[in-house]
Amino acid sequence: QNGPRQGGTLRISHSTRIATLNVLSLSGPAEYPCIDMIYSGLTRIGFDNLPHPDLATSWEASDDATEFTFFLREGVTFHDGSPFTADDVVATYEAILNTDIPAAARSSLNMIESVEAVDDLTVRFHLSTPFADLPVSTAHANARILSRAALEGPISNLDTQANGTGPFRLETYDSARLVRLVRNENYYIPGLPHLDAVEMLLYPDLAAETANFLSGATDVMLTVQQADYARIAAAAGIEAKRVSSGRYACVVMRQDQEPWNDVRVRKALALATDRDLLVDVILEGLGRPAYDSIVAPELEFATEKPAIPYDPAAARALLAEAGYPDGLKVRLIASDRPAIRVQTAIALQQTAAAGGFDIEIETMPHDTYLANVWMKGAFYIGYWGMQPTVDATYNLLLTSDASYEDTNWKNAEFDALIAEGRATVDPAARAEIYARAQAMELEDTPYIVPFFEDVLTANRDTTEMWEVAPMTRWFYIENVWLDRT
Amino acid sequence: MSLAYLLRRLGSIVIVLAIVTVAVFGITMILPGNAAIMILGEHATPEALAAMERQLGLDRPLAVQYLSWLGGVLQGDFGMSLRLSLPVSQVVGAAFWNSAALALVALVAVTVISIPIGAIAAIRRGTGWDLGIGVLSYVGTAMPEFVTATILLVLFASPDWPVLPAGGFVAPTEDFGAFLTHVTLPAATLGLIMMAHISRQVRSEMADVLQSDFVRAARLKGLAERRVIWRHALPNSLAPAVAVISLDIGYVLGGIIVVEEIFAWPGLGRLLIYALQNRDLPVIQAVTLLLAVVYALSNLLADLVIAWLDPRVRYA
Amino acid sequence: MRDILRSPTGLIGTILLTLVFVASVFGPFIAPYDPQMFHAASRLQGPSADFWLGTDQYGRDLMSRLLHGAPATVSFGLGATALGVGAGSIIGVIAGVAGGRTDGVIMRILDGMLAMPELLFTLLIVTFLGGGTTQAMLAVAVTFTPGMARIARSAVLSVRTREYVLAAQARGETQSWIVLREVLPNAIGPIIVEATIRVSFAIMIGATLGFLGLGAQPPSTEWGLMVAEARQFMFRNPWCVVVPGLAIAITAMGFNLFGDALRDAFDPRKGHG
Amino acid sequence: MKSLTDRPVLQVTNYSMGYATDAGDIPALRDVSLSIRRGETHALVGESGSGKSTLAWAIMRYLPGNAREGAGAILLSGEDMIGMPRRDLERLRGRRAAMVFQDPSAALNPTMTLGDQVVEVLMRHRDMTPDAARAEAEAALARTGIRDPARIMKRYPHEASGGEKQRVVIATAFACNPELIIFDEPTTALDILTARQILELFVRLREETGVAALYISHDLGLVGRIADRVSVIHKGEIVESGPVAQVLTAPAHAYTRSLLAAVPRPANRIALPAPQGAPVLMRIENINVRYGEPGWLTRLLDPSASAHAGAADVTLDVRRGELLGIVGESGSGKSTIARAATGLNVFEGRITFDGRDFTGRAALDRRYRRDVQIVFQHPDASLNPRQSIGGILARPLRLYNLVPRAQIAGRVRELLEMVLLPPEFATRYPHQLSGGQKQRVAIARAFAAEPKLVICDEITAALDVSVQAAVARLLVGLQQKTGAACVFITHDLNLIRQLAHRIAVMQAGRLVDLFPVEEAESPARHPYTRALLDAVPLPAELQTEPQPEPEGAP
Ligand SMILES: Nc1ncnc2c1ncn2[C@@H]1O[C@H](COP(=O)(O)OP(=O)(O)OP(=O)(O)O)[C@@H](O)[C@H]1O
Ligand SMILES: Nc1ncnc2c1ncn2[C@@H]1O[C@H](COP(=O)(O)OP(=O)(O)OP(=O)(O)O)[C@@H](O)[C@H]1O
Ligand SMILES: [Mg+2]
Ligand SMILES: [Mg+2]
Repeated sequence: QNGPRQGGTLRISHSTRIATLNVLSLSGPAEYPCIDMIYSGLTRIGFDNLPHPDLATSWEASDDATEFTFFLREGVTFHDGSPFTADDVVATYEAILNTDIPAAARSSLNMIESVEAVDDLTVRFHLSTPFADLPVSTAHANARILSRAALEGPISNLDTQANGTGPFRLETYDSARLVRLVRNENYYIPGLPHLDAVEMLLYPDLAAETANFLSGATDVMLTVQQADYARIAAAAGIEAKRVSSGRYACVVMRQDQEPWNDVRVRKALALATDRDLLVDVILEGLGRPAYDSIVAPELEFATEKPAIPYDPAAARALLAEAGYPDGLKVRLIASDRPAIRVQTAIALQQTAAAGGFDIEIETMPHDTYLANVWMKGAFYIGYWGMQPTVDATYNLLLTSDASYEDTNWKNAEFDALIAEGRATVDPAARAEIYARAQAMELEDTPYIVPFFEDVLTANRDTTEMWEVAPMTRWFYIENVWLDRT
Repeated sequence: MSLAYLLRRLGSIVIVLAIVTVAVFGITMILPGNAAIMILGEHATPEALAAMERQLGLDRPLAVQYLSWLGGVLQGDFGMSLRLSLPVSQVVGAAFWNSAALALVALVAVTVISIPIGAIAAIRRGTGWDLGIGVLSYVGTAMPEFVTATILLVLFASPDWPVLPAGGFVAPTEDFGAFLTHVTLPAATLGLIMMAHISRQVRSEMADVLQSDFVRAARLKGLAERRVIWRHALPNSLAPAVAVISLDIGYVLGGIIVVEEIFAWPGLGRLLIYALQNRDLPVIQAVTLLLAVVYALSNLLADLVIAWLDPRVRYA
Repeated sequence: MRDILRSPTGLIGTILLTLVFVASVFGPFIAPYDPQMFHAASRLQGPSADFWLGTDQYGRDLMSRLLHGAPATVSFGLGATALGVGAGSIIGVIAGVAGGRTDGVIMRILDGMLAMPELLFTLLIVTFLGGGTTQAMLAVAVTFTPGMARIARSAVLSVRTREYVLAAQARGETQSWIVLREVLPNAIGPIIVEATIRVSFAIMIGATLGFLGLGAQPPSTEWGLMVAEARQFMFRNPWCVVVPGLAIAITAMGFNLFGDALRDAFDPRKGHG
Repeated sequence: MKSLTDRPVLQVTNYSMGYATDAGDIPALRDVSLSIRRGETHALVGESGSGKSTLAWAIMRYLPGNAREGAGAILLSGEDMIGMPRRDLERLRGRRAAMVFQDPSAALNPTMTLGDQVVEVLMRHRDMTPDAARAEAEAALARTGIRDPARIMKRYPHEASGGEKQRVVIATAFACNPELIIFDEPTTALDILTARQILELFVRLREETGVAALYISHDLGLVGRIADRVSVIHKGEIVESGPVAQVLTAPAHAYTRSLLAAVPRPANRIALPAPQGAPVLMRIENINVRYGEPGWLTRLLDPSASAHAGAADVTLDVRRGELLGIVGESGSGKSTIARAATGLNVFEGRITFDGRDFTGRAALDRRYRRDVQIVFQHPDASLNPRQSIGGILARPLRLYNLVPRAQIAGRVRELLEMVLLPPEFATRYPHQLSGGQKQRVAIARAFAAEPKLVICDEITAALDVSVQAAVARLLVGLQQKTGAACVFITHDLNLIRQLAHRIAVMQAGRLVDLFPVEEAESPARHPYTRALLDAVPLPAELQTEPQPEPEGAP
């Protein structure tokens, strides 16, 4: 049969701008595939959600998980021809840890105390606390390896210029329209990539993007909206893909404020949330109901969560028990972006009404929300992407010293468990520890998590091997090839 | 039109624009939230924020920021976009030409269509023609752009039978045919409203002029009706119509914001909305200033056109 | 008023406005459903016996939403116009009456404000104020102010040189008598006409702001917002965008037609035919 | 059977028409018959609204949409005009029948050069090439006595004076040697001196070309000097028609007689006897009024820019009980003086009134303002449309505390009676009154203040001749009753010679002459005064002394 073909230009459409190519700080949905093509990290997360070798061919940890040594690939060069060495890794990680430079990966890697180049192809990380998941964190999308030369130049050059070691190199960068990448002839895996070039085409309007995709003007639609999925999936010559993911909207209830400091009120709201309806109405069925844990079911060590039924009567009873026999009037804040936050709020308002919650919705611009409500407000809608590990998930939000500790849910026992999990290398022991942590989360219900949203993408069926990892940070486009005759 | 008049007009444009710069800068600077937050989003930690603010120069005193910005502007340098990693002049420049292409197509089409339409309505006053054109213009003025656009989209760009693309942009230099198909719906949206305004204006001016003594005199001189209309009536109804149209230009510039947003036209309007959402202050400032300049200049241009059409104002 | 009803524009305008006002006063009471209620089984449907105008993406009854949105939409238009016209008229009358340097300074500032296209100015203010209905209303009012001030000023100026005003001045009447009794009653006509027509602009701008996400916020039933929310589904059920869209158009048209008829009724040339 | 040349150029027989209005059809012309021969000038005279213009439009076959024609025929050289197809009419107009309008500024297209507007007619009707037409137009303009016609042809209407414009219109009308020309009050919009020249031009051209002319006017005095025959039209009906001398000397119809009576004649004084040795009431000394002081920028760019002097160094006094006339062509500064004296304009100089001195507008106090009242030209604009007549008249009473509150209504009634209006008018609003009635109210308002001086700024200019005479008489009557002095500003020299005791003449903002009315013909008069007097010759042809008009008829 016919194997992968060489050549061709893959045209990927997207609807959000590629505003910058600065690996250290970017966060746009369409920016991630670009840096995944241009740059390589030490490690890279696969479709199995586990870390795989990238620039590091292998690594070893000390027993207490406080020291990691990575062995680097030989003969790799940057796109400009300069050789890749351990020194570049050191420079990159120093930049990530430098508080003068905005770096999105810092919060995932701040346990690193120092980085040292043992020789040209070996780096060693010294950690301040034990951290078994370091190879996962080094795969962080914003921890891709830059050359020392680039880091020593003006930081703002990183926005528009890119010199990486990835399978493609940057040819054209036009943030308003088109980013074009071409094959890196010197990619460290011989024979890859298959494609000659990739074009990232900006279609700021969904209707336009869809129309162009259906007409064959583009090969891949990076993100498909739930509302369009069925129609696109039904179109001839199109393969629509649905990837279960750990992305979720959640209801944040500030634990140090009335009435959310009472777990019964939180549980009542959980009972008054019609998860199936929300999945139906908001996600058009393209997702799974979630039962108030922020841990994605796909992750290693994730436990099965018991279903929470929609039971308004029970919710009322619980509210009455908590001292609100006549129900509770509350104000729920939702930022206007993305729209799913408001949609969640509206649907929640409807289903919770039967459970005795009289919810008033306040919608506000995203920046006002970020400045005034986020991590401060008592009751609002959050929206989070999937994290690579259980540890990363909890350390982002729930531990007492989490990066975005928005519920003020403090539980020393839980903190200790997570810390222990970090330091434990043995998988069975870790599974045990994380199971306990998840049980504790469920017991206290710091968040209502009504659903996990699927990642939706689509390609023409002439495009082979187009896949999206659940976290939408890793794409492996070097494996994609075009079957055009 | 004397040189003194022109100088005075340009002078007052400069004064007005100076007021605009202060106002725009003032308003944008006190906008809640800042670009650093918007860039970092939920990944913002306090240090990252502070670092980002420093990198963007947002930590300097307002007056310093204003003066350095103004200094740049006067040298044609609008600074770097906070969000798009490009010089503002480049971002705004590209968007400007795209908007100009759209506006130009709309304007030319509209002028060519609506002036005769208005004239016909006035000449055939009280007939079905007049009524039809009147209804059309009322409907046209009462529909906000986003409604017109949506209806046009449903009618002509439904994915089941797409007659025209639902949006997007192809540069005229790249593929002129594709440019035309892409520009049709947005231009039609913009045009419908302008058309309603202009044809109504031409109609009412023309109706007045047709009643005037000099048109009577022209008819009583035995001139052919065609000459009476085209040489005597029309030129005299155009000047006041242009005066009103020049006031409408502001409305149209506003309309561009919405139309571009809906049809994904990468012009100034879309850029402005993006910049507003992302607190990209240099871009907001540049776009606003540019639109104000365009507005002022097109008003001036309209006055020149009026002077050209009407010798009475020529030497005023 | 009889003059207005006699012209076809006036008649149609009056009918449309009556319809709109009935909807905005009684709408919430005659709406068949709770406007926020989900009917999950009947999402994005066209008109049916149960849902006369169809349903939106959550299965909410469009007719109920429309009727509930009427007061918000209409009062937005009226409120913004009243504020803008009020402020503008006061400023304009002051400038027109005071004349001289005061007039010069006021007009310069107004020119500055008018140098920005209307919607752009509104957008800036509303972003500055932070979105929401009240903010949008204020923004539209502020935007209207300079234009109204100009109109009021020119109305005052045109009246000020009439001979009866000169006669009052020659008589030695006080400034306030001249302004309140001689000038204003005769200058108010154009202001009222302009105000009526501006209501339609206000409604359209308000809806546009709602559409851009800067005005009313979900789950409000403001019509512009309804269009915006349903736009994603416009090809699956065109009703959910067309219904609120047409409602806006009809309301705006009502005020427009009525304003035009009012202008004709005020037009002094009318008598000489 | 008459010979062909003897056939009338225009023959209107038993023609009737009306206008359809909201209030039903109103007749505008009833059974009108009229005929004009080659070389003959036929005048059509009547008051405003009598149907003069309507007849002109009907002849030119250019009627508005709501016109409803009745029976009758209109023949041009024997050809039926009523049934003529549109295309033929278009070719006929301008070639065989032309028209000259009242206001040359309105009749010319402001966006075309004057030359083009003549040329287009020549090209259309005489099939000339542009160049030939241009040459011919220049010749035609030259015939009207325009100096440097080539230059005038390149100008736009706003760059030409009223006289030049009317000459262009007349040249256009004569350009194709038409059989018939209709003049619809061609001189009313022009100032006295220009009107005079235009009239002379008309007479000359008519003699040169032998055209048949229909000359519409409301001024019987003027008609007497230029027409061969005259028809008097009243409410759409021709009440009298005949050779001019006969109609003017032996009017058969009462309406003709009343029209004749209204023609102002200096000899027919309606003024009070001149107050002998009366003391000076008001003296204005070296009054200067400047308009349009240029701003600093203008001055910078154009050093020659300077203010326009509306009045320059005017010195003048008014005696008690006297009626002082001020005349002068348009723009000579008459109103400017009136406005300065009533505190409506800032002025430099000094006013002495009743023994008190005022040196600027700010100094004028309420007492002064009460003593000096003003009445304006436009009856439509001088009353606040939102106030009732009663309210308008009561205002000065309240403002100056003239009568106790309770008696105000009674006083208003008296005032109305004083100006010969029924007391019920107190509850009416201005738009319910005719122009003459409005002017009476304005006069009543001025006298309500019991002033010592009333300034009347062209108060009769907007009124019909007959109404004009009544208003003038009323004013004099009031003056007699109250003893107030009066300054009467006007264009109309004949009228002022009937009314005034002394006449002041203004030109370009300066007072050039001031003389007692008896000395009007004296050779000592200023040349400008002479020119004015010559421009309005006495209606000498009116030999019979008309019966005096009963007070306040219309
Ligand atoms: N289009 C019209 N519709 C209705 N009535 C009209 C129309 N034109 C004129 N009239 C009326 O017909 C009558 C005759 O008008 P016309 O203009 O012929 O008077 P005129 O003698 O020329 O008056 P003037 O001296 O003021 O010009 C007037 O009462 C006038 O109001
Ligand atoms: N407000 C003003 N601004 C500038 N110039 C003015 C103003 N009013 C009058 N003038 C000018 O001053 C001069 C005298 O005007 P004024 O009105 O006194 O003339 P008038 O003799 O009353 O003329 P008319 O007979 O036309 O009423 C004219 O040249 C006029 O153009
Ligand atoms: Mg007339
Ligand atoms: Mg005057």
